[in-house]
Amino acid sequence: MSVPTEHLLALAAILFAIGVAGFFTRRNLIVVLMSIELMLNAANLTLVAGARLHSSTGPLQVDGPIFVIFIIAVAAVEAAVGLALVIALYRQKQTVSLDAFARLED
Amino acid sequence: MVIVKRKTLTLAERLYLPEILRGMSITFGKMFKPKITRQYPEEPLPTNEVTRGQPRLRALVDGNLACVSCGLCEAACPAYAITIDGQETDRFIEREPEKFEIDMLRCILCGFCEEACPKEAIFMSTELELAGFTRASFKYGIDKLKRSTEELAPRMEYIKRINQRW
Amino acid sequence: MVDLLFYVAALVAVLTAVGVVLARNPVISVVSLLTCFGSLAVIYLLAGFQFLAAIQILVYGGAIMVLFLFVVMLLNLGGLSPEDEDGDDPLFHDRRRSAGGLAVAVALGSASLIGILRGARHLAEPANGYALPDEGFDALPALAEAMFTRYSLPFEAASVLLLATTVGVMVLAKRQRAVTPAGEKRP
Amino acid sequence: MNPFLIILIKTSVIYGGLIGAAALMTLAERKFSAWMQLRHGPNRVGPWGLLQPLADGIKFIFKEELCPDGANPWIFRLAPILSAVPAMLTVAVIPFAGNVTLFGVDFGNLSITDLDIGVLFLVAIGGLSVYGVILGGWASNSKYSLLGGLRASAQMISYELSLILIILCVVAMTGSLDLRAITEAQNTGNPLSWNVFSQPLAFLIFVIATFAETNRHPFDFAECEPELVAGFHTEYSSMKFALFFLGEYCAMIVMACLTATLFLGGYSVPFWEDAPWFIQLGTFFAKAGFFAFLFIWVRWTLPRFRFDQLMHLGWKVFLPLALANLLVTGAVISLA
Repeated sequence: MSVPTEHLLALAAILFAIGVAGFFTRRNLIVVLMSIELMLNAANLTLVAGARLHSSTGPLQVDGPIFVIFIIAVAAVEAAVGLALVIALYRQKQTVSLDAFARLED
Repeated sequence: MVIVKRKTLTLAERLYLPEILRGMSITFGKMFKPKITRQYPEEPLPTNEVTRGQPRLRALVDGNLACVSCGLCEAACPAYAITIDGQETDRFIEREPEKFEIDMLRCILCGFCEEACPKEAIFMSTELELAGFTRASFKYGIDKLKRSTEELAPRMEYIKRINQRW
Repeated sequence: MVDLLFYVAALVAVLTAVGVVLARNPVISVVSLLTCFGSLAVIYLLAGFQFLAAIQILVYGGAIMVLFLFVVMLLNLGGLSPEDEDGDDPLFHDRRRSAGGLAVAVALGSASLIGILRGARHLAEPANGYALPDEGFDALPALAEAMFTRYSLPFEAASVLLLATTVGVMVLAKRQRAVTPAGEKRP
Repeated sequence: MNPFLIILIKTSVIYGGLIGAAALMTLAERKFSAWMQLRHGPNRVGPWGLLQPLADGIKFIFKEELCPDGANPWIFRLAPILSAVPAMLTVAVIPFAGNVTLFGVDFGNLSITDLDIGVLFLVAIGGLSVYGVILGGWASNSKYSLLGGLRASAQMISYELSLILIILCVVAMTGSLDLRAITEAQNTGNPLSWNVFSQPLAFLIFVIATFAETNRHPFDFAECEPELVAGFHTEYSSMKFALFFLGEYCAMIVMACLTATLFLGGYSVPFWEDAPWFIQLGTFFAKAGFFAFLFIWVRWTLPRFRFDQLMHLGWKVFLPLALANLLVTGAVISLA
């Protein structure tokens, strides 16, 4: 594949922006979590683009892929904890709308 | 209150595996046993005088029906499948059916008509198959119901023997 | 030909990402995100990172998104999202906040796009056209070696994190059992 | 010969074979179940009922397609595809035989591709098949289907863990993720070098976990007829149902092939290291066929587990055992 690196980066930027938009506008907790996953994936794509650029001029740079693997592990952790929280919150209010959890007192 | 004492399982039974293998050896052995399914259309079902098939009318040796159109079977029929129109005749029995019709789609093959008949004129034959293309074709008239005495003889004997018990 | 595949995958990724944000039904969101991750895996594959592509599908497709789907179904959110119960548009229900969020997203996206395109002048295309070194296509041994030598500490830290998460999630998601005064669990 | 053409021929032959085998397996399921119950099984269509799958297929095509009220039509249509496609994709990395030369043309190794990360590909794509079941269950807008889908997802994820850990043991033994390399490592002419003898516990767990992974008896909670009236595909009819069916049988065949490859040395012929390819292929079919038969055999022997028993078995028995097995394997390899 001879796609220039900036196209990969641009795709990552667009995906990240979409993730940000979803994070700020949606009120469904699960969709908000999915937006976070989307942002993490955009970061992964950036790392892959960088690893490809640097590896193609010299020996293989494994730092990028290894960071991607760690990010995927952390994303799995984040999703698991986030969804467990969603379930716990749902038990309290029977809803997953963020508006229902906007107040601290109850 | 029923107290069910559960059998304490041995270690081998709790491991499942030996028992599973035992079960599987049984099913594997069954694969090679002779099959007990009957291949129906090629291999018809065995029938004998006890077989309660479809109701049929008995014809005497001279070809006339034994039926005197008394209407007892019509009255006994729980499914209202039998319709009889009687007429007078010059024969000794003086009455015979002009029309004797059994709607085989209504008939439930219960055999009450056979029990009700005082003249040994209607019997359950050994015929089991019933198929047709139109509803009308299942209204059996005399022409379709008539059977010779020889054909129904085993059933007649059987019914007589049964009736002698009480 | 291969490049074209990248652009198709990129288009699918962007469209499905938009679908994640815009879908009213969380299940549609999950399916869109799954497709998005699938096309990202295709991009990783095209870039020469087979292992990452497999991991992407294995972890995201096989585990994380199933978890999302599972929770959506468990909480029976299959119908409309909670914000749609009053029949409003999911994006523009609270106009001020939505406008703010969109503005942040657009600003962030356009800023990074401008930065990337301006910086692209400095990224000269390598002479071999981004071909990875020979071991790149089969990067597994190199990856494994780095993972278990140079990055062994983060690796172990990640395993501890996963363990802690497992315990934490169990505690969080476990239903509180009602306890009778005698301290016995209710049947 | 054009390499592209060779790949095309190999792909079409292997996929044709897979679909044919899946069709044959539906017949075998009915035949063997009949024999185990002292019946004859289908014997009307063609000699010994061999054309029964064809008749079934024609029937499926002419049935009416139904979509329940209130169901999400797109996901309802997507689910059968998501169920069948991953199951059929996974066969791409299975090595069926060594180098094939036919009519003087060298076709290369008999597999669609020998991927370096074949095992990973298989596990990753195989993990996607759970979506068909869950989405199908959800999209049907029926509580039984939803319950079936939920159960299936919990079950498949639980057992996938043990399955992957066991595969890791075998991978560690060989030092490669390539299924052909795993086969070649066992192809020494001596059957004792097959992994089943060095990893008996792993073999046992793997075989049982494949049953859970493909939602087969005694773990078929996804379609549990008595409680869930067929579970996730209750509402499906016509070719959509046929696709679910095809997916299930393809998954079974792939799992049988995988078990044969990982533990019984794939196409390696006992005491004949470099056998010609057709003998290797025959050996492979014999081994995979046995495991395919095992799926049917167990189904018509054992009653269904209870769902809590299934989860108990998966998390409290198989997972620790698989972990311990991996630990011991790693220790032995590093010490040896």
